[in-house]
Amino acid sequence: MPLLKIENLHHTYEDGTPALNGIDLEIEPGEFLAVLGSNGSGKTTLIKHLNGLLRPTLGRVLFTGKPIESVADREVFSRIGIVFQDPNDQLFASTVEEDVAFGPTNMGLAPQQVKERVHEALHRVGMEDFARKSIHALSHGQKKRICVAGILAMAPQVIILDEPTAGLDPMGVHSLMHLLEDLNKKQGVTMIMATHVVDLVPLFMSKIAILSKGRVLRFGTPGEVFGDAEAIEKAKLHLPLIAELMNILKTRDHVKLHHIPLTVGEARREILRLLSVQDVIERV
Amino acid sequence: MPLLKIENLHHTYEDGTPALNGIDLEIEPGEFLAVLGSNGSGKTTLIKHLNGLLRPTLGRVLFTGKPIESVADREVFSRIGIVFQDPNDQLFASTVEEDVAFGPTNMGLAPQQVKERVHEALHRVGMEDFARKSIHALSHGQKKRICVAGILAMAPQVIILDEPTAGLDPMGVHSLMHLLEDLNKKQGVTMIMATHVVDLVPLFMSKIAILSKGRVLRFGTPGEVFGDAEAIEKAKLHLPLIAELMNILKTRDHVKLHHIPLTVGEARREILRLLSVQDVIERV
Amino acid sequence: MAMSGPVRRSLPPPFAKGGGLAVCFLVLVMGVILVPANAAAMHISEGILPAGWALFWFLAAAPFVALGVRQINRRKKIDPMYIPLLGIFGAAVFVFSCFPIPVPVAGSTAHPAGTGLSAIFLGPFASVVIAFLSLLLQALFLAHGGLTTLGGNTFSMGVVGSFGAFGAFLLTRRLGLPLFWCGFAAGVAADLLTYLSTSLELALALHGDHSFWGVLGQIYLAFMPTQIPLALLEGAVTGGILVYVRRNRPDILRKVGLTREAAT
Amino acid sequence: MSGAHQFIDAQGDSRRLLVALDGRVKLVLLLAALLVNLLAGGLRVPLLLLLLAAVLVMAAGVPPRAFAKRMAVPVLIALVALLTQLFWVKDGELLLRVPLLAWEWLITSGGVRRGLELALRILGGMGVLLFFALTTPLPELLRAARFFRCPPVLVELAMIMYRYIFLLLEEGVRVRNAQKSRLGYVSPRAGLNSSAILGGMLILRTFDRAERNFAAMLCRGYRGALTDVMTRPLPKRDACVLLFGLGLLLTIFTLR
Ligand SMILES: Nc1ncnc2c1ncn2[C@@H]1O[C@H](COP(=O)(O)OP(=O)(O)OP(=O)(O)O)[C@@H](O)[C@H]1O
Ligand SMILES: Nc1ncnc2c1ncn2[C@@H]1O[C@H](COP(=O)(O)OP(=O)(O)OP(=O)(O)O)[C@@H](O)[C@H]1O
Ligand SMILES: [Mg+2]
Ligand SMILES: [Mg+2]
Repeated sequence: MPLLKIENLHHTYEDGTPALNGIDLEIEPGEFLAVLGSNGSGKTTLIKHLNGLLRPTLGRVLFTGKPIESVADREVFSRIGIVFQDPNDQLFASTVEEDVAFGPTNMGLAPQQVKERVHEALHRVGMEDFARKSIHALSHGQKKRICVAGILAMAPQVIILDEPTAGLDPMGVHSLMHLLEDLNKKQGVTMIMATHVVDLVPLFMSKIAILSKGRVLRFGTPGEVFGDAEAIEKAKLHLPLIAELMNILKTRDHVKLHHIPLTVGEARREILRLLSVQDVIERV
Repeated sequence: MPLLKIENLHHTYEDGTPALNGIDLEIEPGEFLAVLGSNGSGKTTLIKHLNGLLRPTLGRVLFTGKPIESVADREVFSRIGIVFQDPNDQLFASTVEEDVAFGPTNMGLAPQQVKERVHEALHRVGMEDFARKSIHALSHGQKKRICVAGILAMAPQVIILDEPTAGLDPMGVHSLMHLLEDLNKKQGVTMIMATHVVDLVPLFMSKIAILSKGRVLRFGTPGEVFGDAEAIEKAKLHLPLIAELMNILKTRDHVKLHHIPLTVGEARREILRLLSVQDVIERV
Repeated sequence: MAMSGPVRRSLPPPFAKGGGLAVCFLVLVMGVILVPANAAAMHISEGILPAGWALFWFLAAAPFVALGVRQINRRKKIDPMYIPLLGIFGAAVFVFSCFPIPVPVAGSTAHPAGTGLSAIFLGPFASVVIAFLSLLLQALFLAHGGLTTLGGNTFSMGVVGSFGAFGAFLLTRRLGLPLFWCGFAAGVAADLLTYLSTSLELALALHGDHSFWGVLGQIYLAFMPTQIPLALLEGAVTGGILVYVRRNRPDILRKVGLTREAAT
Repeated sequence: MSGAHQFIDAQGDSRRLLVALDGRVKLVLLLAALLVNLLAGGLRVPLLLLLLAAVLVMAAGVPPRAFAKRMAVPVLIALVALLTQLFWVKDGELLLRVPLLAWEWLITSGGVRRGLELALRILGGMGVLLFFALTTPLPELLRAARFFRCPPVLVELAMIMYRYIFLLLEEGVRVRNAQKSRLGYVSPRAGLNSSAILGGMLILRTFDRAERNFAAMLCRGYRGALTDVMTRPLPKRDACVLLFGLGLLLTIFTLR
């Protein structure tokens, strides 16, 4: 049974904007799903349906087979953690420590345990030195990290992140992505992440859904989806930079590539293969 | 005379955080400067000094040779436009149109002119269909575009952008960057842009300043700065992806590269050069 | 002033609409800034009411607060978003009534009450609770007003202010006046009634050997020059906000159950 | 930007005993002190309380200037109160006749006594209150309130309000800065227009942000009890402080 099943989901905002126009998706336990799409394509709106913050205009969302509005709030919120797009929407306590402790405290953990979790979570996002700092005195990227820490501290089974990497420095992006990968691979946490950074996707995600105008345009593995240049174009995305380079080499310069590599590692192997042919020739 | 000159700038926040610890920088008219740095390195704090929103604890900022606090507000704010990092810090009117019209109206333009400018600015960021929409009903990326439009409509001589591309879709990033490049090249607008997207820098910027812990770690052209892998590492950045690939090929695999290409175009040429050597051999 | 410095810098002006209003408003702000004792104690200060009167006003205000709490509890169960709604109006009342204008007689200060707004949006009972809490927070964190005088202040600003404003609003709606004027009436009523009852409380407690009525009259006279313009201003601001909200965010009016008002 | 947060948060050094003290103890002592102040009568008790408050404020690590400046207003109010009593109380022997235009103002010893009493009562009470305000963080206080069976919804609301006051002030500062950077206050006319927009938008923006924030709280398991009931036993140190404090207040009361 899929963990989350979205059936014919429509959402029209009060002012008449049709933000979602029939989304069908199934998310299996343990998956790492990337939701890609241009600005205004409906990613945030979709995500807000996944824990019941918004109610569908039509269609429904099933969580472990049951309509999500019929599952107790307490269960939904403790099993699904959401990192919002705008950190100012998410942080509300006055200090970092208090904010991160909020979720675990509400889960009824003992103070000592809460403390440990807070420490652990802050450590994981590289913010342990900021525990006592006021939230309003953090930089934007620092706030985003605290948002993630607040969810990590609750140890949910599903983590949904709305552009968690926007505004993080490159090192922060990498350590966050590795952290998420770890959680996903080792602890089986299901991950759903809306993002614009196509370069990350092939490195970490197992599935991609491309949204466009409130519909799912493509759904599949990175290889499948990025193979479809037309869909990518249509969704106002572009190929990962490496793929772009290799694609140009292949299509314009007729370099003989077996496939289009998506990551630095793959590209390196491919280029070496090409060059080693050369080496061989040279040696001959 | 540099357009903006920053001399020994220090800023310590009220809670004692030393955010800037002696910045010296000179920004020439017509330059396109990238400010890179990890989260919390002081980019936003620096930018807020450049139009006098924050006052230095020590040191000073000169605008066309005069201390910025001695220049009339009207002149500073009409000649220097700032796009804030968080769109909610920037947008305050109730509809898109009203917000974009705010600056030009205050400049004393005639209503007709204001209207034209608003239309033009919205067109440039691809949001002309949203003129009448409420600000609070926009998606995050849409808000970011409106922020840029609000500044474009004022046609300032210096545009300072604090991570304008964070949260934009890839197509949006490219069109924004080309728009900024156009303004910079054709109309001579001086650009200062804080960003984390190292991949963009070599394509568009003429100068880079890397901040770390409130100090300028490196200042120079992209070629110079990205040549210094140690500084990049220290500032928690990484090389542009293409540069990373080529760097690995060069250092680990001992592929004979003349230099490290930073962009797709450069890399393509370099790879073709390597392969054509092979082609030549093959043909031989 | 270490404390009032930040207040002055950071307190946003209250809510105004239109140019004329903004003028009044700037005058008000200038006034506040120019008066040396700008972060003056609000309401009746700690220590002014003798124990007997303090207790009396606590008893007088208690039933209203209790009823308000009951009502809030009930609505909260139906609509979880009711709490943030209350919170935001509470914050508004708090900030609103942070613009004190010292009155040279009677050891109290004049200031806008803000309860007109909360009474319209939340109803009088919830508004009493909101006023009670913002007075409490002001006493505890700004040392404005006082704890033993909390009962007295709640009675005048919360009970009399809210019910007066709500009554005025209902009445003017009945009469079919435009939304702005209904808000205006509510604001004026909230403000004036609050001060009438504050003066009453002061006169009852402090009149000494003078006749109660004489003292009451003197206090009214002292409040008059600041309070009348202030009441008009508060009325205008309250009306302005109502209209502004209707124009820009009718959904908020709908949310708080003023739907029919929004339609007119 | 952070001015909003400084004006209302506790000022003292959080490591010192007087600031870190259990909220329940503080609340009890505060109420006891205010009652003593109100009931004692005379001049000596309020004066002692005022001195005590001043000393304690210093001991808590609050800059003396902060205390002195915030006491300025109560002093003003106390003076005014003193004056009114000189007017309104005619008791005891006549001390002074002050000619006031066509009329004569009689100052009596009873008036002076009552006036001084009232003035000192105000100063004593405000001093104690200010000490409390300057050294107690709100969450601590709310936990204490829950312990004393305050209705949970009131505690919850107080906490939310407290938070939203900052939101409101923060939004105000943000909007003002945004307007300023786009020539919002360069001319009186622009200033007027900007203030009007600021005023109008402020409540709407704060409302939206408050709603989104609250949704985020719900997502993290918030169920209305922002502060758990404080069940932990009173630490010995705090119990001692409580006993000592009550003893001190009793002593002061008997000195009247
Ligand atoms: N509260 C709202 N009221 C009305 N329309 C809205 C509201 N929120 C979003 N919309 C509209 O719905 C559409 C989808 O918005 P959504 O926020 O889901 O986009 P998104 O994919 O998250 O975009 P981004 O990448 O910019 O974050 C957009 O056109 C937006 O303008
Ligand atoms: N209002 C404030 N009060 C106190 N400290 C602050 C405040 N604003 C920022 N800081 C601190 O100053 C340092 C620099 O912050 P700044 O916002 O300039 O960083 P930044 O380079 O813009 O980071 P980011 O990439 O995350 O936006 C950070 O350590 C931050 O915590
Ligand atoms: Mg979004
Ligand atoms: Mg920043």
